[in-house]
Amino acid sequence: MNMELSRRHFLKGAGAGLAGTTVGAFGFGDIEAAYAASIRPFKLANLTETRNTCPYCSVACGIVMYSKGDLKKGEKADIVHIEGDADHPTNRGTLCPKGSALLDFVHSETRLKYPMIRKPGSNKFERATWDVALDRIARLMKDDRDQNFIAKNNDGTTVNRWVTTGFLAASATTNETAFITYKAVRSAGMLVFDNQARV
Amino acid sequence: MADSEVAPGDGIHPGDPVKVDRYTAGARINHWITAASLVLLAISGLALFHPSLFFLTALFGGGSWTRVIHPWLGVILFFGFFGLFLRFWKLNLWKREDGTWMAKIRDVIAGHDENLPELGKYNAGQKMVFWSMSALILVLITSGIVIWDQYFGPYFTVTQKRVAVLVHAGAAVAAICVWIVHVYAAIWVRGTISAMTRGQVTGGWAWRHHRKWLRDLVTRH
Amino acid sequence: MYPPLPNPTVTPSAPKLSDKNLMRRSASTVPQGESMQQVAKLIDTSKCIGCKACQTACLEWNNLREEVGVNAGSYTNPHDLTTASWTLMRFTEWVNPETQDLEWLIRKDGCMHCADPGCLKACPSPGAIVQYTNGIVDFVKDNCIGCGYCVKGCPFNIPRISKAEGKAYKCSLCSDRVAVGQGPACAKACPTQAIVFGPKEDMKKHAEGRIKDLKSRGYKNAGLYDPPGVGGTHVMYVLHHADKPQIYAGLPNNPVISPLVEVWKGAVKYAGLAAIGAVAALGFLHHAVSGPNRVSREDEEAAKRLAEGKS
Amino acid sequence: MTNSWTDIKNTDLVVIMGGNAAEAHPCGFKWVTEAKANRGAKLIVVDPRYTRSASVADLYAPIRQGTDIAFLLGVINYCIKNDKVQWEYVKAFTSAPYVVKAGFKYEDGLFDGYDETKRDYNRSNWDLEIGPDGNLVVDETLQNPRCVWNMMKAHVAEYTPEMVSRICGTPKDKFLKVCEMIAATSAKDKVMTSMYALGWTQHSKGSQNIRGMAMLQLLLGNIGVRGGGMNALRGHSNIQGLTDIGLMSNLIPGYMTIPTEREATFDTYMSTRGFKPLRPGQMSFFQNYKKFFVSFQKAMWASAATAENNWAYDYLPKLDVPAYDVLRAFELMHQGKMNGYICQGFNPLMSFPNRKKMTAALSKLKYLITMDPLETETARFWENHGEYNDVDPTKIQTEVIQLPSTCFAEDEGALVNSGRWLQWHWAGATPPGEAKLDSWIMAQIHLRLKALYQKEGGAFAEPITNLHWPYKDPNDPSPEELAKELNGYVIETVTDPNDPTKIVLEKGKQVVGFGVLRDDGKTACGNWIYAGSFNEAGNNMARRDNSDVDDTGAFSKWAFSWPANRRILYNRASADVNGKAWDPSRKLIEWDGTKWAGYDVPDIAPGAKPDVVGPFIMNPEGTARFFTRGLMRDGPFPVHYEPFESPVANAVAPKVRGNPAARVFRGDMEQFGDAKEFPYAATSYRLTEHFHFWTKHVQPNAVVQPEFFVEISEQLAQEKGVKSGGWVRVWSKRGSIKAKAVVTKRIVPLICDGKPIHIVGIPLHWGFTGAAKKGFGPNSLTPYVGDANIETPEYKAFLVDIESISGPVA
Repeated sequence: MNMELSRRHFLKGAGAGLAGTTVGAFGFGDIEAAYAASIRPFKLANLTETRNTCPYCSVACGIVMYSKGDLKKGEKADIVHIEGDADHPTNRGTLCPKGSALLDFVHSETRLKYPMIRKPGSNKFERATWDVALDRIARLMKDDRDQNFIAKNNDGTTVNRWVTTGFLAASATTNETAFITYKAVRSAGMLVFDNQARV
Repeated sequence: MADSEVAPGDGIHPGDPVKVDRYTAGARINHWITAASLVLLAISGLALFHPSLFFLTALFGGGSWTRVIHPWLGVILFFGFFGLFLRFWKLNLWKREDGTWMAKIRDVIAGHDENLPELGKYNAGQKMVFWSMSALILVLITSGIVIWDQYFGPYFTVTQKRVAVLVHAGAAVAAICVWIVHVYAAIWVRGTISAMTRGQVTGGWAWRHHRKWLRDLVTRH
Repeated sequence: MYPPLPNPTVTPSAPKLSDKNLMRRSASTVPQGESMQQVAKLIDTSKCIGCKACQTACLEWNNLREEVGVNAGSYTNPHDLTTASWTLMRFTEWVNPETQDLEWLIRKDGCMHCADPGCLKACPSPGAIVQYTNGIVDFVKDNCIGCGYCVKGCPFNIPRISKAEGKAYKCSLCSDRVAVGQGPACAKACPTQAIVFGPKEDMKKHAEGRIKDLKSRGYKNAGLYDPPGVGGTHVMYVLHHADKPQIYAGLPNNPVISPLVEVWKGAVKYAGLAAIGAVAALGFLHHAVSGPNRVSREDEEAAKRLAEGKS
Repeated sequence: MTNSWTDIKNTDLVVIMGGNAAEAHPCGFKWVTEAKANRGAKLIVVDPRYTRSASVADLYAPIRQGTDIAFLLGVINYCIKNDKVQWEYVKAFTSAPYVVKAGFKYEDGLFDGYDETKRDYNRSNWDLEIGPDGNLVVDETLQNPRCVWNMMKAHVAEYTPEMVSRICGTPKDKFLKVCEMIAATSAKDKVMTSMYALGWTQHSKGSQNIRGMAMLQLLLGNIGVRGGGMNALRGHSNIQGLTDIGLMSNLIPGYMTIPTEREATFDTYMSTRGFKPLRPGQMSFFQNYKKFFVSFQKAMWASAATAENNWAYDYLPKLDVPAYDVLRAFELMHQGKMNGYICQGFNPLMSFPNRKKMTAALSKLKYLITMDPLETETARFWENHGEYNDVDPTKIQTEVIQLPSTCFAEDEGALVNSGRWLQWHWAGATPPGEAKLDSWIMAQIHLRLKALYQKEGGAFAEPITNLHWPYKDPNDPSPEELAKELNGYVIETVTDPNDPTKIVLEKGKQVVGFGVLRDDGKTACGNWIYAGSFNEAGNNMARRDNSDVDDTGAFSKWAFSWPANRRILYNRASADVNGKAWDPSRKLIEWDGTKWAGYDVPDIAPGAKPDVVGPFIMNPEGTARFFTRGLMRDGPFPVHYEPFESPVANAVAPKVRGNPAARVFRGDMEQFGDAKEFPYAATSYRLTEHFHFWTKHVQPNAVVQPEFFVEISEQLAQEKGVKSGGWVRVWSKRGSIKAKAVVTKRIVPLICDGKPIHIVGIPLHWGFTGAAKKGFGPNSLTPYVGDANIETPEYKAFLVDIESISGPVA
């Protein structure tokens, strides 16, 4: 992505240049001046910017994420602020009440951190390793598929379908995730396959 | 005696000079607690009243502490003064001679006590100090509560608080003035202060300023 | 569309707003600061969809934590401004008596940044409230003593006092953002640009255009809310019914600093000290002139006689 | 959306009906406010509730939920009666002049061929007359009583303003004002845009609601033009992408379809696709179907898909039913016919109708797997949360595996917005704990399943073991690798048939666009409509050049818009039969005598002569359809059907309940309530402060809308003794909920068929996890029935009763 390019064009485009100049001119104070007693030091100084897209509705507003640490440099990155991307043609830096609070989605107390398994009849989730969870899933799927796979229907037509396990695809994953999901699900012959388009 | 000018604890001791008990230890302690709180209130209040006096908040550990302490001092003053009120209200009731005394106010100011009527334990001036203080402290505690946001914030409207804050300031100024008069009188009329320190005054003092009271004391013995 | 506010930059820049730009300072005087362009936030109630983006953007930018409340039969949440909610969407369902049509009036409440700030006038603590020459009125936490005088001084009932901290809070117009050449978080976020931020003059011009549009749509009383009673404000409203601000959740028709507060912080302040001084002076004067009132030997004798006359 | 968010600024009239853009899409709604502020555009909102959109509208008209078709056909009737028609457009670009097959008829709310036991139609008569030359029979004069125009005219005639008002409860004067404003856009230089969403889709006749408006827009000549179009405001950030990529039971990426078991062979499969043109000289786009299909199969199975095995046709499962949509899935689950279910995101327990049925169904599963960045009610459906989830864990034998996935901030890739823009985003945060990318999780599931099959063998393992898996790190395919697969690439160098030395496509290169895809197995393409998104020019989805020539709102250099970076679909229709723009100020593309050119990528062959080739090339007729032939299960024209749960009888077809062609499972019909028992018309909706069931986990959103509530009119509140802010109980035949009451002027009783109908509004967003107060959702009450064509549940119109209670709930 080329931030400079987008900025420059926007000056042509929506006249953000005006904004640039006028807004920039709000303070005429001595450039050397220290912060006034009342004013917090600007909290985004020296952070890393990353362009992203709001994960909620399909307006797909551009957002800028500000993080401590740079993922591209292989560092641990922790988001400290998110706001609308003024360079984005659709939202022009604006965000709705959900988008404006994205930071607390990223840091939500109910974010999931570990694989959990709830045994039949149990009243609690128990933490599991990824290996245990994934192997268990593969096993459950294969056993069901092998038992209930329909190769031919009653008329002897080859149908190769598996309809005793279903898959509900997400609505906020990327196209790339969607495609690898499609490959994995379809190749198994699954037909009970749907997404959130309807609700 | 119903109209006796003598309060419990008042007494007379012959000798040279004659000594007269004017205030009991209890009364004196009560007075000084009240006095102290009043002084502190005045200082903390003035500190928040006028920017030029804000530096006084330093005495209380800064602005926030001043804001926290001031109302509590008010509570102490209120109960303190209430104690004094119970002790002194009776002898501060207005009497005929008080009018005469007022009429001769020029002699009062000039110090010509000989031209004044014989007075009981308190003269009209002292009575006015007493009653105005009673009134002012009542006003101050009431308006003070209205603007004591920490505990009573939700119970009053902003307008009520605005009135209260104005009244509070006015009453405080008045109270301070009365207080000055009170203190000055005590200094100007020599021999008075011992009444609140040792609890005694000389017979001469009583003869000069409160002869009626002195006579009652004598006749009581 | 109105030029969008730029993205914040991460490259450190010297603040453009400093103590050199102070215009007023509570309970103290400051040299007239270097002048700056007057700024203003324009809130167009006719464009506002009440989405509350301004509220969440404010909470996030200022690291505020409001508590989760309850529904009290209205969309206004929280139910009032608090020490954590510096801005609040107030919803009013109003039936226009002329058209009999329902109008859902939604007003973003918050500090108006008065040119003549009642909070600053009332504040007893030097430097607890400051006003910059660009119009921003800001609270300085470190100097605040939490006395609540600002609440009494404010004609719009905006400041809120934290019982826990004993400090006053309100919208700072994102002074930290403005200091580095950006606009307030709420203005940046506002989806429909019902909130725009810029030089006050530009805002007034922009408002004219909006008012023209509204009049063309039949809002004959559309107008700008920039109340002269407080010297104008640096947060202004475009109202479809500028003739009756009151219907917008009690926006004052013509706000002024309460006369009570004016007297308290004016006359009384000076008269009071004068009175005290005068009484004290009289005392000294009187003492100097008529000297102390002493008990004479004769008085003592007389007292002695009176006492012995009995025994 | 046929157009884009930024294009809305070009409109003269916005009609928000079947949606609530200001509330659900605030930043997109910005372009409505821009159109209003800059070009004096007007905004009309038609909704059962006075919404946030209505609060900034020039005209608000109330309507009873589930009566949109009556309203829309009423407007069409008004336009025809008052000759408010863009005639040139209608005659040249629509099916108006075609003649309908003899035998087709409509009466008493039913079309011919209805079978009540099947709740389905025999649609053989629903078609157009085809002449001996294989082309359609056309009557340019529109005199033939059986031409589509006259059939439509007759069909809508009964929807008079009086009838509309009687059915919809919309005051007649308000309805006529709406008609007037809409009809004005029949002028060539006036356009209207339609913004809709779930308010139209979530009905048992959802597809026909949208048809109604599409027909109106065609009548007015507003399709294919700047500031016009049919703009479906998609709900989720990438639901458009997931649909494009065909993550549905019956789809193959790019809107190709999964074979049914009646299509035993590849040839029978192809015979019903790849339509031939029905007009002389017309181009029919889907003649390319085989190229897209074969390229897809190659992308899936590479060398295992050969001409010999019909490109691995048998690797694809064959459908025995029209679709395994979610309603069917949970019905099967409820019948105990399913063992496993995998939820990648999503929250069925709160999202699907009849929550009791959901809980029962999930409890019958052997295993449930969830992947989500956040807690969901579904993952904890077995956990007791008092009355909010009153279950006994010991009685639920379902094994649940909950996998923590990453959120937007931590992953990279493309999302497709409502305007079909594929926009790339970059990761900027480290995932919390052990959370993993969904792509990694899916790779792991596939690889481990594959390993088991390789080790143990088992049922038809080939499609799994042969699945093309060309990734540098097989365990963790990168977004670029997958994006390149979706775009398509050349497997074998393709040379010019006439000159073998001339290389057309070089092996290993990314295809430039879908135009070069081949049906001989030499190209592979994951999704033909995405071809061009990541070609040799690089990742076009990551383009950030926001310049916009002449401020048309196209932003053609920003990201990539499918298909072929086209910003406005059917844009050829923005010009008249001679290829000149209807409105010069809205020029999109024009015919310069030899080719089409302009601001947008032409939605037609660049050299296609304007007077020969029709603009709607996805149809073999090349024109847009007022009459859908046999494509829709419930009729070629929309008909007003009441919701299955309606407070009144159907005024135009008293005998018909609900949509006669809508699927109702055994037992569910008995679960429908009637107006005697449940007198109030309820509807469900979203609030701007929240997004589905996600933001209740986001503290600031929980703050600005903390607690579940229902909205009722002051009149109903009075009748029921309900106080605003007090507690109420609302129940339907299927369940009961408790909520705070918001008593409002924004909802008023509507007079339908002479009696007042009270509306109860029930927002969703609350549950028993997250930062907000615990609460219920409308799905505890909603009926288990979907749209006749695409099975979207009927969430917008159902019956309830309500009473005041002391509360509060535990």
